[in-house]
Order: sequence, then C-alpha cells, then structure tokens
Amino acid sequence: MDNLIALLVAAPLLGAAVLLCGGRRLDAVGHWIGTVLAAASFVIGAVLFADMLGKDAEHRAVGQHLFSWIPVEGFQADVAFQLDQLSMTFVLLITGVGSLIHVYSIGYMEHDERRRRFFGYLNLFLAAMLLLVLADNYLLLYVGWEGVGLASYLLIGFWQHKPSAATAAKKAFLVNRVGDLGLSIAIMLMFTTFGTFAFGPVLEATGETGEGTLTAIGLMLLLAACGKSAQVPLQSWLGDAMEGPTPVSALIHAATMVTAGVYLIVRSGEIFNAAPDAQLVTTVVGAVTLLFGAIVGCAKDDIKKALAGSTMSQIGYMILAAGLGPIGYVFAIMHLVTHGFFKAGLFLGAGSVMHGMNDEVDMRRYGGLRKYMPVTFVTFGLGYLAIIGFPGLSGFFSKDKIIEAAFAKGGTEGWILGSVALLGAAVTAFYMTRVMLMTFFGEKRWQPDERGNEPHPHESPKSMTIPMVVLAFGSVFAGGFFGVGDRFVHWLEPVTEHTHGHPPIGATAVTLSTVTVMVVGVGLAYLLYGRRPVPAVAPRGSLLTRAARRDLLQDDFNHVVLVRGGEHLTRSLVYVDHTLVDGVVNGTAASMGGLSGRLRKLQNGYARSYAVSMFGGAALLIAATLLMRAV
Amino acid sequence: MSAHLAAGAGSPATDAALAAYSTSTGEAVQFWVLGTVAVLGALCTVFLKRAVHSALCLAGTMIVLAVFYLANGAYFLGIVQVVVYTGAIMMLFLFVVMLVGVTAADSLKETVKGQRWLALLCGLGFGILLCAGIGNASLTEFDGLAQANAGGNVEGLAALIFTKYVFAFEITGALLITAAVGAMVLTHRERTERARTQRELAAERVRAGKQLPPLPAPGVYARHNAVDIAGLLPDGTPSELTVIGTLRERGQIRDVSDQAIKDLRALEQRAGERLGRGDRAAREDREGRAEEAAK
Amino acid sequence: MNPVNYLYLAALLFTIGATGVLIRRNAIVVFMCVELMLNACNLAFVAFSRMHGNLDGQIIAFFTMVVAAAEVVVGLAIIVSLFRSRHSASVDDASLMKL
Amino acid sequence: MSFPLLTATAALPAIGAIATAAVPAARRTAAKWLALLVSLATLALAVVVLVRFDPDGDRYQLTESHSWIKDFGVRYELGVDGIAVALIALTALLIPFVILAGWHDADPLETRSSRWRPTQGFFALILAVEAMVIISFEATDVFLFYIFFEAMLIPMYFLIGGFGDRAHAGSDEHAAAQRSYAAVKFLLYNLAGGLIMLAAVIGLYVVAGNFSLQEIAAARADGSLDMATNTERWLFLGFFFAFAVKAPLWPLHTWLPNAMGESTAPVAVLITAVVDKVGTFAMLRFCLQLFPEASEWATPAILVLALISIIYGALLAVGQRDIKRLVAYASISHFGFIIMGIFAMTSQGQSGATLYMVNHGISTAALMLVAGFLISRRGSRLIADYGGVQKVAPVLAGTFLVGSLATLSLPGLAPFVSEFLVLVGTFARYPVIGIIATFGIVLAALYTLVLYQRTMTGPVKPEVSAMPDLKVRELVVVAPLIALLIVLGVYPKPLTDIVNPAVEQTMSDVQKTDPKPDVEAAK
Repeated sequence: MDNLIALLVAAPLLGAAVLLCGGRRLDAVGHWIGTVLAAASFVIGAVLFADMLGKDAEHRAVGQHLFSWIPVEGFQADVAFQLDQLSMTFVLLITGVGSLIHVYSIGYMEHDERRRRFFGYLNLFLAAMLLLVLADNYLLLYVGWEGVGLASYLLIGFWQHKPSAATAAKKAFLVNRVGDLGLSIAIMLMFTTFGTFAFGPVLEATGETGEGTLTAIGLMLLLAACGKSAQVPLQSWLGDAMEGPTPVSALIHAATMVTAGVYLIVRSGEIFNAAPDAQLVTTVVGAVTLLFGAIVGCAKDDIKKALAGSTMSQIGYMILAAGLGPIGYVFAIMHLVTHGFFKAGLFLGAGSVMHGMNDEVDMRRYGGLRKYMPVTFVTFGLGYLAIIGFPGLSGFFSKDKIIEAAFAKGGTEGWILGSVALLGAAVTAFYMTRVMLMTFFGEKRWQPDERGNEPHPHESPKSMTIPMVVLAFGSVFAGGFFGVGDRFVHWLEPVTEHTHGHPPIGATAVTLSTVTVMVVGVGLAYLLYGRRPVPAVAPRGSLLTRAARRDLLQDDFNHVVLVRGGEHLTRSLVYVDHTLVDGVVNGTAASMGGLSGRLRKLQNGYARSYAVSMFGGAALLIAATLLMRAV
Repeated sequence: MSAHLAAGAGSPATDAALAAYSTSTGEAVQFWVLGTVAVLGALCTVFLKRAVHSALCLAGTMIVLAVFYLANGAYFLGIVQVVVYTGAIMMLFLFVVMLVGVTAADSLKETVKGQRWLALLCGLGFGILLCAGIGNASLTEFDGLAQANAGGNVEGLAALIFTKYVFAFEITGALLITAAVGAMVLTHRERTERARTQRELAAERVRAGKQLPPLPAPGVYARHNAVDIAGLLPDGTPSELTVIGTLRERGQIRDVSDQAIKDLRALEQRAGERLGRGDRAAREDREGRAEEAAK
Repeated sequence: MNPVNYLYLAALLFTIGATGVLIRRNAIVVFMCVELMLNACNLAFVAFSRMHGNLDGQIIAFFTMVVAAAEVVVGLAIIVSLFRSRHSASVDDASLMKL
Repeated sequence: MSFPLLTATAALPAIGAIATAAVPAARRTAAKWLALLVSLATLALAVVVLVRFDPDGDRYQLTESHSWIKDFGVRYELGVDGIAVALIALTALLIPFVILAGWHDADPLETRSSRWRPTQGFFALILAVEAMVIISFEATDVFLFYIFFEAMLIPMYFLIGGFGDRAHAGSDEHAAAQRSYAAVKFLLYNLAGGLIMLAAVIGLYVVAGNFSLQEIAAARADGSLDMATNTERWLFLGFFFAFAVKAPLWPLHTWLPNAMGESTAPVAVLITAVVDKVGTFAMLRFCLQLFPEASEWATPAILVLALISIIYGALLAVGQRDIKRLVAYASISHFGFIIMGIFAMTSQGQSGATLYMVNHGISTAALMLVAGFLISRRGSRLIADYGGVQKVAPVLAGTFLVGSLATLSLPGLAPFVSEFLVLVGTFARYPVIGIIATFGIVLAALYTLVLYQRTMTGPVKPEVSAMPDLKVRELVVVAPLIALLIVLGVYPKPLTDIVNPAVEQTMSDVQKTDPKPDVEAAK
C-alpha cells in the first residue's frame, strides 16, 4: 500500500514526459492524457487517504524509501517519501483542485494550438508539487520546491510571444531563486549542525542545539517561504504572474504552489518552536503582507491582479498563523485548504468572465454581468462570501480561528497582530465587495475593443462551469466540515502538535468583532462602488491609491536599485574585464611586440653591417679571454 | 736591396743569426723599412678609390710579406708567396677588375649610417686587443729554425706534408679541384637555344630601340656608342684610341667620365630608398636625369 | 730586434684588412682585404714557426695559401656572375638578406 | 603482461587521427565517418575501462609502467583512479557528439569565403586532442603528464585558429583576424603557464629525484622525502599556475571568452568541456598529492580567487551580448565552483568537484551545441539578433531551455547534485565563503533566463521567421546529452560510487578529515 506513494508523483510525471516529448501527434488527445493522469493521481491519493483513516491517529504516518540519491561520505541524500496527515492534506488539495483545473483548462485552452504542451506543464507542476509535500528530507523538498518554480516559470510565460509574459516568468523565477537561496543555506546549516537534513532526525535534534543556530535556520526557511509564497519583501512577482493563463493563476498562484511556504514553516514547526525570534519575524512578515496585499487588492482595476493581491493577503494570514506556533499551525493549514477552494473558485470565475469578455481584464469595462453569466455569478458570489468570512462559510471558520489565535499569542504583540488581522479582515471585505460590485452589478460598461468587435458576454462551457460549481461547493462547506468539532485539529494534531490558545478577550468576542468589521468593510465598499456608477476610466485617486496601483512602489524600488544598479555593475565589470584584466595581458604582449620591432631595425640587410657586429663580437671575445687570463 | 737581404738570410752563414736570441740589425732595419711599406700598402688597399690601385697596392704588400717569409726562414713560402699570390692570384684580381670595370661601387661615400665609424672603432679596439694579447703573451725567448731547416726548408716541408699532413694535403687538392669546377659552373653560361643570327639580333635591337651598333671591343667598357665618345679604360679614364683620328685631331672628343658619378648617385639613391630616407636622394637623382636629358 | 714585432705587424695588417672589409663596397676590394687578412695570418704563422723552431707553422701557412687560392677562384667567379646579373659589383646591391 | 588497456584507449584515437588525416581530399565524408567510428570505438574502450575498474580496489588500477628516459627517471607510467576513470569516460563520451555536431563545420565553403578548410584536418585534430586528453588523465608520471598537457595546445591552436564560425556576422577577413587573435592568445596564455610548470617539474625532479607520482607521493606520505617549506610552496605555485590558466581561474581567464567566442561550437565544447578539465583534474591529482602542506597554505587565497571567479564570471555573463561569450563566462563561474570544491578539503567538496567536472562537461556541451545550431542557422552570435525562436523552432528552443536549466543547476538535472555538494562541502569548513558562493546560483538563473528570454521568446524577428527546427543529426547529438543530464541528476549513485574512494584517498593525502557535525558546538 505504501508503495503507492511513489505512484502519486509518478503518474503526473509520466504525463508530463509523454506530453512534452510526444510531439504533435498527441495534440488531439494530449489534454485528455493530462487530465486522466491528474485524476489518477487524485484517486491514488484518495485510496491512500482511506487507508490512512483506517489506522489510528498515531500510526498514520507512512513512508517509502525509493533509492539512495547522493551518497557521499557523511552526506546521505535519499529519494524517500513520507506521507502523514499534513502531506495527505496537501496531496488531496493538490490533486483534487489540480484535477478540477485540468478539466477547466480543457475548455479554457480550447483555442490554443499549444494546448498539449500546456497540459504537459500542468502535469509537471503536479508532480513537482507532490514531490514537495511528500519528500521526507529537505533536499528532496528542495527539488520539488524548484520544480514547482520551473513549472510556474513555464506556465506564466506560456504565451511567450507576449514580452510581458516572458518578463513576468523570468521575474517570478528569479525572485523565487532568491528565496531558494534561503532554503539551500538552511539545508547547509542543518547538515553542518545535525549531519543530516531528513525531517525526522533534524526535528528531533532541535532540542539539543543552540537557539542561535535554530533562529538562523528558521530565518533562512522563512526567506524561502517568502519567495515561494510571495510574502514581503519578495512578493513583487505574484502580481506579474497573472500574465499566465487563468487556470494557472488559479492552481499555482492561488491554491497550491504559493502555499508551499506555509507548508515549509509548518513542517519545520519544531525548529520555529525552539526559535521564538524566528517566529516573531514570521508573524511580522505575515501581518505586514496581509495588509500589503489587501491594500494592493483595493486599488487594482485588473480583476486578476486584485485577486492576486487578495491571495497575497490571505497567505499573509497563513504565515501569521504559522508564526504563532502550535496555537496556529493547524489553522494556518486549515485556512490554506479553505482558501484553496474559494480562491481557486474565484480565479476560475474570473477566468470564465474573461472568457466571455474577449479576455478583457479591466473591471471598469465589466458591470452587470450577473445577467449574462449566472453560473459564474453564483459560484463567484459564493467564493466571495467565503473569502470575506461570511458566517457559516469556509472562510469564516478558518480566518476567525487565525484572528483568535493571533490575539491568543498574548502580550502586546498579541494585541497588535490580532488587530492587524482584524483590520485585514475589514479590508478584505472591502476590496472583495468592490470586485464583486464592479464585475457583476451596476450597468454594462464594456465597449468594442480596438479591433471593433463588441464582446458578447456568455456563460462558459460545461467543462469550465462544473469545476467552478464543485469548488463553490467546497468553499461553502469545507470550513464548516473542518471547523465543527475541531475535526481538522484532531486530524493534524499528531503531526503539528496543537495547543489551544486562549485569546484575552474571549473567542466569541473575537468572532463578533470579526463579523462587525466584515460588515463595515462591505458597507464601505457598497457606498463607494454600489451607490454611484463606476467611472470607466480610473480616477486619479489619492496618493495611497496611486501607490497601491503600483504595488506600493515595490517594483519601482526593485527597478531602480536592483535592475538599474545591476546593469551598471555588469556594464562596468565588462569594461574592467576588457581594459584592466585583459589589458594587462595585452599590454605585456604589445610591449614585447614594440621591443622586437625596434630590434628589427638593426637587421638592415647589408652584409657589411652584419660583419661589423661579428667583428665587434670577436673583439669582445678577445677582450673576455684576456680579462679571464688577467684575473 | 730587399731581395739581396732575403738571399743573404737564406745563406748558411746567417743561420746562426736566425738561431740567436735577437735578430741581426740588418733584419731589424729591413723590418722597420719594409714593415712601414707593408702597412702603407695595406692602408692604400683599403682607402684608394679605384679597384685597380687597391689591387696594385695589395700586390706590393704581398711582395713585402714574401720578403718577410724569407727573412723568417720560410724560403719555400716566400717563393710561393711571390709566384702564387702575387703572380697568379693578384693577376686574377686584375682580370676580374678588368671584366667588371669601373663601377659605381668604387666610392668611399658611406651609405649605411654609422657603418664607417663602427667599423673603425671595432678595428681599433680589435687591433689594440690583439697587440695587448701578443704583449702579455710571454714570447721572449725562442729557438730558430736552424735544425728544422738543417735538411733544407723545402725537404723539411715536404717531409711533413707527405707524412704528417698528407691527408690534409689530399683534401686541399680535392678542394682546389672543386673550386676550379665551381668557378666554371658559376661563370659558364650554357647556350640552350639556337644561336641567333646577326640579322635577328639587329632586328631585336631595333625593336628594343637601344644600342644599334655592336658593343665596343673587348677590354673597353663603353657607356655610349656615339663615334665622338671615347670608351673607358678599366680605371675609368677615357681612352682616346677608341675615337677616330679625325675627331681626335679636331679635339671633338666628348668626355663621359662623369658617368661613374651619375651611377654612383643612382646607387646611393637606391641605397637611400632601401634605408627609407630616399626622398632627397631621389630628387637629386631626378634633377640628374633631367640635365642628362637636356644634354 | 725581437721577432715578436712580426706578430705586431701581422696584427696591424689583419686589423686593417678587417676594417677594409667592413668599409669598402666594391666586392673586389672587399676580397682583396680578405686576402690581406689571410696574409697577415700567414705572417703570424711563419713567425711562430720560427719561434718554436718547427715547420708546422709554415705548413699551416701553406695550406692557408691553398685554401685562399680556392676561395679567391670561387669568390671571383661569384663576383663575375653577380656582375652579370646586376651590372654592379657593389656588395650593397646584394642586400637581399632583409625581406 | 595483460593487455595494455589504458594505452589502447589513448592510442586508438591517436591512430584514428592519423588515419583520418590520411584520407584523400575528395573522400571527405569517408573521413567524417572514420572519425566518428574511431571515437565510438574509443568510447567502447572507455566503457571497458569503466567496467574493469574496481572502485574498492587499489588506488591506481590497470597500471602500466615502462622505463622511458632512464637518465632522468622518466617512466611511461599509466594508471587510473576513480576520478580519472570518470573524466576519461566523460571525454570519450563527448567526442562523438562533438564530431557529429561539427559534421559540416569543416566543409569547403562555397558561399561566404573561397578558402577551403580541409575537413580531414578538422576531425583528425579533434581525435588528436581526445588522445592527448585521455593520456594526460591516465599519466601517473609527472613528466609524461606534462608533455601531453602541453602537446594538447598544438591541435587546439589549429582548431581554434583554423576553423572559426563559418556563419559569423561580419566580413570574413574580420572574423579570420579575430580568430587568429583568439588562437594566439590561447596558445601564449597556456604556453606561459606550461613553461612555469616546466620549471616546477624540473624543480620537483631536483628535489625528489624522479617523476613518478606514486613514488613521490608515497615518499611524501612516509616522510622519507621532506621538502623545505619554501621549496614546496614555490613548486606548488608553479604547478598551480599552469592549472589555473587551463582551468581557468580569475584573473587568468581572459583567453577563454575569446577562444570560445571565435571557435565553432564543437571546438568551444572541446575547450571548456574536455581540455579545461585537465586543469582542474591536475589540481586534484598533482597539487594536492605532491604538495599537501603547500596546498593547505594556499587554500585561503585560492578559495577567494574561486569565489571571485564564481561571482565575477556570472556578472560578466549577464553583461554579454554574444551568446558564446556568455556561455564562456558562465563556464568561468562554474570552474570557480569546481576549484572551490577541490580546495574546500572536504569529501563532499571534492566529490562534488569531480561530479561537477563531469556534469559541467555534459551540460555545457548540451547548451553550447544547441547554441551552435542556433548560430549556424541565423549566422550571428549576437543575442540581439534573435527573438521569438521558440515559436518558429520549438524543439530547438526546448533543448536550449533544458541546457540553460542545467547551466543554472536546476534540481533534478545533474549539475545540481555537484553544485550542491560543492556548496555544502565548502560551507562545512568555510561558512562565509559558502554563503557568498550561494549567490552564484541566483546570478546563474539571471544570465541563463535572460539569454533564453531575449533569444527564444517575444515577437518573432523577421530574420528568424524562416528558421528550420532541429534536424535529425542535431537531435541525435542533443537528445542523449539531455537524457544523461536527467539520469545523472536523478540517480548519480553509480558515478559517486566510483569517485568517492578516490576522493577519500586524496583527503588522506592532505591529511584532512571532514568537519564532523556537532550539535553542541552550535549552542
């Protein structure tokens, strides 16, 4: 039974290999192959899940050792998998949402002649992501980690003829590399400290080593998490990543990959538990990002970018929760799962809208779409209610718990974090309502595009709507299913031990305040965007708005400091290499040449002048002999 | 006088003198006088302008050396020196000089920069060093050739040549043969094609537009073939005999002995160009051509 | 008089000859100077043979003459053919050692 | 005595070279096939060596030893340890691909230039290089090694100077001038290094009395031969300088971009993937074995230089406008990693460095050869002249991408294994250097992806709109290399098993043991 674990990864990997190497002859069936294999992987996951439920909570973790990967004296890296409740949660999320989005893509990518390749990339992503969550050591995790990076690079830049897409893809990969820097340094530190980097030994040995080392490792892991999960200061790539096809945004940049950072932190819980400073930094990063994302989300008119900001902010919640330690881990994962449902649903909805609107993404060109695409409207609406934490829906349970835990951290930081989380909830409600209103309500604002063809909003095909319905279902009930009776807590407890936090103001009070701020946010948004018509061109807006439209100037900073500075550095270095380093060499050569050129003049071709030198030489010889005899 | 002394040196009466620690005053006088002559001859050989004069001076020096050989008891060498060197080799030189005639090469004007001074400097240093070497070599006492020449100088040499040095002797024989053959090979021109008739030659000359009449008689080196121009003797002076009597009487002989100077300028210009400082020389040469054409 | 003077004389003649070789441009004269040098050597040999009281020195001088004869024959032949080809007996004209 | 396997492995390509050169001018294709077959046969022999080699056996196996120059104690001594075996295998493996990739590079030019470049010579020279490289991997006699270390330059010189890019933008004369400049620079640079090494070799003979690596190393080990500290250091520097030029290590690297930029892609692969490896290999075998103390003394300086190479090479790669020069600077950065791994004096570092030599060879070959195909299609080496190739020639673009990913050492591809080992090994002993070096991987991502983006993506440039995709021959060249990259990236164990024992030996030569991880110290 345990041997199925490898199959989880193998199935989509096989799919990727077949689709990418298969060539054009697979174009016709490519998307079916991809979808089937993704589904197969989901089925395997389900089987394993059933098997796992059969065991008692303590013995659910199973492992599979495939082969020894890099055996070098003292450095033993294995290809081995471990499947415990945490991994299982991710496996189900990844394969489940993944399969849905495969199905969705069949319709969405119908008119793209490179659809086969698209599915190949999707499968590749699934394989890498599963490897990431199934690895039983950090090095193998690193492989998956970079693998998903590669997949997202390929998928963001899928429409490579668009320079913007290519640039966005490169940017995403580079920023992620900066994060990977942290992961690899962390692994090195583990190796030099513990002599291994397998989860088990490392996490057991945390007690024996000093806090300094653990803090260093923790911070490095956090850096990695920031890169992958688009947390401040490495968040800048996520917005541009929306250049990719919408299913990609839904799967990779909302539901699964971007949450890998949360997985990493939760997985390394023991390390963080033993390093409070690292935890503090984590919570701060989370808190900052959740506000940052939310603010950005408020200003964007591009529906996908608005959702991207929201993703950033929601992951901020998760990171915050993960930073809280045992009182937060479970809720981080729980929010991760619910968010996976509703955010994927929202993105698919957005994709469906764009599908009907000739790929128009500017919300100011939408309006009143609820009449034209009812299914999309309903599913999107449910997702919306879920994310703003409408009581009874998924988001409510998970987010409320996180806010609670934030307060429960205690002390001033507890208050600060808690109130930031609350504020975030309010802003979330605000910008999501804004999106909702601008897209589906009000009167129609779309005009014919430059090619003069008027968009005819229409409901998307079944292959697209069905996944949306399923996800909407999930985003409605998942939270309740997990939350009621702390099912999820008990499920995960064996892996990430859970201590129940006690907020200073009481759980009910927190819940009430959450609901109130949510209502306030919604109301505010209604006043701004529901009552008066939305202008088709964005008003200049306040300073904050304009900054937020530019991702709070983060990109400008990067451009000025990193890009420009880097360009100047490299250009000057090229100059130095050519003039200085190479100049020394060439200079030597040149001086030699000059010298010989001067000597050459002595050789004028006249036998007589040669004879003179011979004669002089003879004279010198005699002189020498005489001298020798004299002395 | 020198000849008589040499003969005297040869007589058994003076053999003792040869053996003695120091030589006779007679020989001393002979040395100082003839030595001066030899040195002067050598200097003239080097510094006289015309090859013919150099050759003659060299011949003189050689004869003096022959005398010295005799004085040093090398009777055979002395004779050989006179017969072979002065008699044969120097004459060979003169023949060649006659063949080659007066050329622009006969000038002491130096074309290679600094060559002359370098040469003189090296010569001076070399001489001084040689003398110094001889000086501090302890050559004070020496035993004469009395017993070596006892059986007669020639016999002594013969004995050595045909015993000790016979191999080297044979080799030199081979060398001479080779040299003779080599000389022939170098100077001989094989005629491969049919000899051209007078007519063809004339036609060719007309076509080429130069030197219509035949070249001057052998031994005469003429640069011009107008009847009123004298051919040049080997030393470059015009020989009146080559002009017909009438014109000689009228004194209508044109002198072209400055021809050598023209050639010299041409050569110097060539050299100048090769040494990259040709423009001035070239201009001079062009002027020279111009006035030549004007003439 | 000390016969060493013969050596000094020889040295002097040799030097003059060598200088001549370097100074003169006319190949024939250059040859003459070479002959002069050879003769100077001969003189030295002869003087040595007198000093050491054996005839070997004279033998060497004799061989030198022979070799000199051969050398002159070939050398003059060269000069003649050179003159034929270049209409000049200047050693500077034959300065093709430099490309 | 048994069959001289090692001699055969080196002699076969040498004979093949002569035979190829002897093929009459008209039979050009025959010469190509002959060269290809010979290289394949050599590969077979190399495989035999690989099989016959017993990782757990003696240090040097398949040894051969004959007296050569008695008076100087020069012997014809061959023997391979795990490292040498791996590199011989790499060389023998790459040459067939090089030959196949350069199949048309030496054909007579009808179009661009009237100069006819003898095909036979091209392939004969390649085989000659192979022979010399192989034997210098096998030689355990310092003098023997030196001879072939130097002789290698001759065929390389002609390969670089004689067979430049036929499809080079700009006039032929200009290209030819650039080429000969690059070739002469290559020759002089390496010759200078070689001469200094010669002095050191002679010095070693004066000190040790013979040239046999094993004897000297043994004598060093049991202390029967002790050098004065300064003597040892000078000798070490003499050897190291030559190897650092060959490797190349900053600041002795400037010949590489010229050489790789001007020569055809296969020759560039030959330079960076095969010939340069001799330099790093020799550091591992000669510098460390013969002069352990001096190596330890020089380690800090060398590590700093290696670090500079890594960062500097990567930064310059970012700044390049010429595809091949970019790859060249990337290689400089990678050689920095290799040298760092060697002198980190940890078994991870040195195993990593050895793997790195192999993997870098394969990955650079893949990237460079694909780049060569690209360049030969468009006739320009400038990145700016490309754009949108991905749409026109997807397979070419795909292989190019894989090559780029290997160059930035993506996990799952072979280079990652070696690079991570090197980093870990360095970090274990020199944390700061290890961390700074890690930034190299970010820069690597930068230059490779920028290259890919500028050439392959974006709107299709009109010049490339008609560009054909990879032909069968080219696929045959690239596909195996990529497959190998993946296999060695997923399952490098066979390679490590061969390499590790040799590395342990080297570690014991320098009397070093890995720093043991201790949890307490971190407190």
